[in-house]
Amino acid sequence: MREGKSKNIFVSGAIAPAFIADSIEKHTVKTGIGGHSIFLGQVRADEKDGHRVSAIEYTAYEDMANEKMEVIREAIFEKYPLTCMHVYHSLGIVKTGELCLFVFTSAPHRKAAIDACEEVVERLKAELPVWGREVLDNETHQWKVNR
Amino acid sequence: MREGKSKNIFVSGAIAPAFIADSIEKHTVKTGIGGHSIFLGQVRADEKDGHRVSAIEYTAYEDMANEKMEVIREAIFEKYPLTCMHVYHSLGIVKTGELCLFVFTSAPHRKAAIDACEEVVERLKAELPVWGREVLDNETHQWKVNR
Amino acid sequence: MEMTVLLFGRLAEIAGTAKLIIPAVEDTGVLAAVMHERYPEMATVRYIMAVDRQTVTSPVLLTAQNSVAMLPPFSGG
Amino acid sequence: MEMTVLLFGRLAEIAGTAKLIIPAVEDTGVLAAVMHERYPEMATVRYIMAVDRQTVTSPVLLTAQNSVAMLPPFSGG
Repeated sequence: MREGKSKNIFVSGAIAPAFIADSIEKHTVKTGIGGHSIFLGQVRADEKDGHRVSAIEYTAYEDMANEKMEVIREAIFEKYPLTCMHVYHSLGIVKTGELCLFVFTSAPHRKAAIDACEEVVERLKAELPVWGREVLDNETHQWKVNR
Repeated sequence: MREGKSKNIFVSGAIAPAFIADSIEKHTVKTGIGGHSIFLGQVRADEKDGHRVSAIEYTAYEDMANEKMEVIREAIFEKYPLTCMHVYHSLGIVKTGELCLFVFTSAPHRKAAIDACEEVVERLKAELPVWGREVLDNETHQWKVNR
Repeated sequence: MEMTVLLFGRLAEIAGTAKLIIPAVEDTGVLAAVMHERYPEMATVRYIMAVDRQTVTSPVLLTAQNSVAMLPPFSGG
Repeated sequence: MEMTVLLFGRLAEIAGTAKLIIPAVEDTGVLAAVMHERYPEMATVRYIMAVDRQTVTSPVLLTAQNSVAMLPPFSGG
């Protein structure tokens, strides 16, 4: 993996539904596609010690995360007959109810798109150096723990 | 299952990306959701005996399909801890590159949303009385076969 | 007494209509025989029957009140 | 000779900065010891080190050219 060659998966703030619609729309011309699988992460208003999460502030080791994502992308394309794959992750503040992750896989047949999407979600949660700082409604915060 | 009580899953023609964006947007207020899984079926320009599919025309036994979908919905909600689930299927002509199926599941945690979405897609393809008539670019047609 | 038979997909194409009114028959087995006689091509097509929107796998008794449908293999999605 | 250490998540919070310039050390083991001495709270935090954007699980030699980072458990998505 050469440095500086990776796509940038990060976007500032929440991912807008209109952005997702645009991404979907762009695949109309790829008439070999039969199925798309999409995963969206949404910030949940969890309760922590009696206080409610009002937002998550994401930071990342961006260069490393983009390089890691490229490794994952190559492994996924080797494993599944995909037509394409797109991943976007928020940085900065994302409020509860807003979207922080958008994984989008497309393939001629549904099985590849569905399996690849799930695997990408699992791998990126485990492997990408990204951190979520949960902002609570009493102005304190705590670091998110993935389960 | 009482007759006439089922939701109608059918929409006329292709499913627009903007409609999908609207559906996603509506979930912003459901702050208990942590993940959404979406499957989209797209009409593929398959080659059949030297001719290319230019569209699929869908017909359905609508009352039966909606009742069956209600049975599937109840089974899925019993099996997975979901927040909500939406299914839309096209009727009539859907051109290649356009979307004919939209399955959308949401849950507090990703696993339930992802597994439920996949199971709904598999079940509806096997169990809903819907038929696709592939229109070929030489004006002939043939009946679609699910694999 | 008459009964209505709904036809879908290729079966509707063979019959040239999605809805047939035929003299009432006693069960789904007889119905199949009647249909095959009227539309011999139907005997060559794979299909199942639904009575009141439930698929049936063995012959069931019919009354004119039942809604009967002939369903080729599904191909939605 | 100096080296740069990138800090993330809770570790950046403990140090009050996301980037530290420290006198060069010979390997990641010594770096951890230096950091724990400077910020005792770091010794109580779970983290891994990355050298040139690759995580390392046992101590590796360092030069000032390496980019070193200390990474708490990931929690993206």
